[in-house]
Amino acid sequence: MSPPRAGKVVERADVVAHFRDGMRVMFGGFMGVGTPAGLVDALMRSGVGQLTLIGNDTAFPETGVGPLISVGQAARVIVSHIGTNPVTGRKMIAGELDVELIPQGTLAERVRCGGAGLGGVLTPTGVGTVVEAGKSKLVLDGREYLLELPLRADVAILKARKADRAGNLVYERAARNFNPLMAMAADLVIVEADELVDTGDIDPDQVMTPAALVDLIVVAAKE
Amino acid sequence: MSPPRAGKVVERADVVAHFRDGMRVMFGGFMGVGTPAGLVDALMRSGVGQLTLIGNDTAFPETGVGPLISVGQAARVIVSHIGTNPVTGRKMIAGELDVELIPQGTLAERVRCGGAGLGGVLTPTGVGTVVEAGKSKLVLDGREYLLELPLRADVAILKARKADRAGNLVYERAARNFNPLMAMAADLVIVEADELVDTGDIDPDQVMTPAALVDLIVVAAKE
Amino acid sequence: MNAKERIARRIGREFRSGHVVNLGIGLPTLVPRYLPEGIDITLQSENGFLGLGPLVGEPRPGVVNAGGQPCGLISGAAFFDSAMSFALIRGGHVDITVLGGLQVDEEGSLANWMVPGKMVPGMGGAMDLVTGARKVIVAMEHCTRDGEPRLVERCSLPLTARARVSMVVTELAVFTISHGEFVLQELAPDVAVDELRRKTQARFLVSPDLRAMPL
Amino acid sequence: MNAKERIARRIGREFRSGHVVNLGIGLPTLVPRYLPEGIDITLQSENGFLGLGPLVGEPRPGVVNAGGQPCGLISGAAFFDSAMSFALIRGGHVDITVLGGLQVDEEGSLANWMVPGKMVPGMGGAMDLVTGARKVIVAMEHCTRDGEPRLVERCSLPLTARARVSMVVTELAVFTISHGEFVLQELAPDVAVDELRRKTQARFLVSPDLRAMPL
Repeated sequence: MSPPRAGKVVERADVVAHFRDGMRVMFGGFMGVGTPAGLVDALMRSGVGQLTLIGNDTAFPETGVGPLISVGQAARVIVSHIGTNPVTGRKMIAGELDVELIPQGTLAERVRCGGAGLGGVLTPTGVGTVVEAGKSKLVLDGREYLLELPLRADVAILKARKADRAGNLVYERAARNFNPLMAMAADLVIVEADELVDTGDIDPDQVMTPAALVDLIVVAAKE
Repeated sequence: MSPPRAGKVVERADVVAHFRDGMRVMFGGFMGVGTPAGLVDALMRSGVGQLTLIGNDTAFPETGVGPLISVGQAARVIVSHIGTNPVTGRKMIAGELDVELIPQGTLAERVRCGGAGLGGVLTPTGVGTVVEAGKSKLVLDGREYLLELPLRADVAILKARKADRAGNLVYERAARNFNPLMAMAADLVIVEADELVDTGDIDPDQVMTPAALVDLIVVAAKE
Repeated sequence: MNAKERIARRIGREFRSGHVVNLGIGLPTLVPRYLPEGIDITLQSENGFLGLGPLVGEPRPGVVNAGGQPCGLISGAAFFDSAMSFALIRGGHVDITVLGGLQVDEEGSLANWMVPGKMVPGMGGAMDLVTGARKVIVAMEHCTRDGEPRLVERCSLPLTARARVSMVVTELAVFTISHGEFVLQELAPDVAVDELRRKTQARFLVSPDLRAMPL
Repeated sequence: MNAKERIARRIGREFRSGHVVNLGIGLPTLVPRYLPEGIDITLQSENGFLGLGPLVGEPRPGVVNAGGQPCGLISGAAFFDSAMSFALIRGGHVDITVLGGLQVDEEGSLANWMVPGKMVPGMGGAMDLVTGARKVIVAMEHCTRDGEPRLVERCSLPLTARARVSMVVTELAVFTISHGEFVLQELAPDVAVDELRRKTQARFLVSPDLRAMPL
């Protein structure tokens, strides 16, 4: 259930009240492209800590979710890649940040399972590698698979090109990436949209995330 | 790998050469909406028999894949529903047609697994029902799930609103349904499009099935 | 007011604005006609969209409900494929589903998709809906045409899903189900509890807050 | 012609028109520069699209490659989400992937994502690519900067995927791998087999059809 439509569009300052210490936060984006900079900023202003960040990568120290890691608000990241952000690596080695690495396709499927009510998925990715550790392995038709389990979060912060007032979303080019999957997999879904349009202005065939999944909409600050 | 782009657009008569007795055929559509009538017709003209039809439902005797069942070309159907086509029921009772019923969401996931290189998926749907028969059951976090396995086909016949010459597809309204999933899960993918446009005429954000998945394109006959 | 209208009207009172609702074929499709004033819900259609509305004007290509019939769209509707449609259903994104029933039992199990030897239409999306929707309401007449009770101790017909029904609304009464027991919450004004017990094979508790079913 | 160009040029000959190809970062991204005349491939980018092309003119919003750098699009490109991107990769819809390597062993296993204690960037999409692409080509210089062989009997570094590499192209030679054995298929004109054996820790067979590696 989402709040009534009229109430979804809020000021950026209003979302801060939804953040808590220790939350699991899913963030859209790939190297920061498709990550909502304004909502990352809101998380920083909120001052909450001990966050678990779930997304593709930790981008760069100054982009994507990088700043949250730089200032020490994250206790844990669940990502496929940290190589572009040396701060993540340094904090990991210093024992200040727990890093769980997941193959990118497996991360996508685990988030999808979390949003789709599935108990898990069997993937061949990671068989025979360190990714196997602690996981069930099944053999089907002579091929080995790992059982990968669902991932969910308390809140998802997403970036859209366009939102209508009801919450229907359109993403732009490669900024789509994990955003539509995470819209399904979090208890509270907050979107930062570059443009807000009236409900009905987006063709129903072109909606990439339906309004029913979106709880709060913030319009991005003009650059 | 797809044939070179220039070669994808063919006449309806040309697809007949690809049909064989005993093929597994996936068909898009829901009660016939989103089923390519011209490609069903081509299958009928080909005269091939002993087909396994995989799709949502057997529609009505005169629509969707109904005609293929009426004339006896199908030996088996794997669907979620046969209630709207009394011919399916009669042939099933007479022992002329093997019917495998699958919950609709499970059918969608099984086709998706087949196209996505996944070994299977765990779903709570069907637990405690006849759907359990012959399936592995896993308990995770105290909840029971059935392990559902991938489905693939030799050929998929799809219906699109629009195709470009490279094979990028756009579906219309609820005629989308299983079509994009099946485009991933068959060795040969044949599309019937209402309209053919030049490559580049569809905005890359609005493509619903990318060209690389499509082998052959037939333009639908005008009504 | 006939039995079906009575049931549909009562179920309409369960909805809140913002609810995402999937309605089964038959009786459940009557519910939107009886929504209380000011309640704004979104209907999901398992053939792949949110924002189902009544047909207005001419049918449009591909705009059909899950029964294959032409329908309309509300402003802000959105289409998607079948995997997404059932991800929404199974993933708990549908707040309420209302379905017809053949039998409901004390455990909250529902049978509504087949009668062996008679009716084998296939489960379609029903098993996913009953398994995945946050709240499952069964809308059915209290007894069969032959007077057989439909609220039973244990379903004799093949199940659609086990232990997922949370509410049953008939023309005589409203029951909730929790911890393996039917609890009578509301009784129609023209019905006595004794009569209800005769027409109900299942055992049921009477809520200490028993109310009159609003008609 | 330097080592990298030699490798990229040779790999370009593996492509046929219509192939869907994913190129890893580094050396593999050079391959499209050396495609033979008339060969028309489609590049997949794991951040969510098909139809990657060189940047022409100004960068456009969201049009970036998997390294986060601005890029271009070919006519007929298509964008999708990350689940679809990896469904394509894992599902066998990518005909060829070309990746850099740290080590490849006789079983066809590849190590290219981490060096314990030194480099732990994360596997990103590499494990899915090596597991799912129909043909896996490893493009690497034959030895490390310190002269250590990279074709080894058994990888000592953590694996990216087991037994999935089908071809290795270095500046010295082209090997295929089948049934747990490297087979030398082509040798650069300036290299003798003896020299190659000294620089290769793995055992390898010499194909009866051994050819000169085209430069």
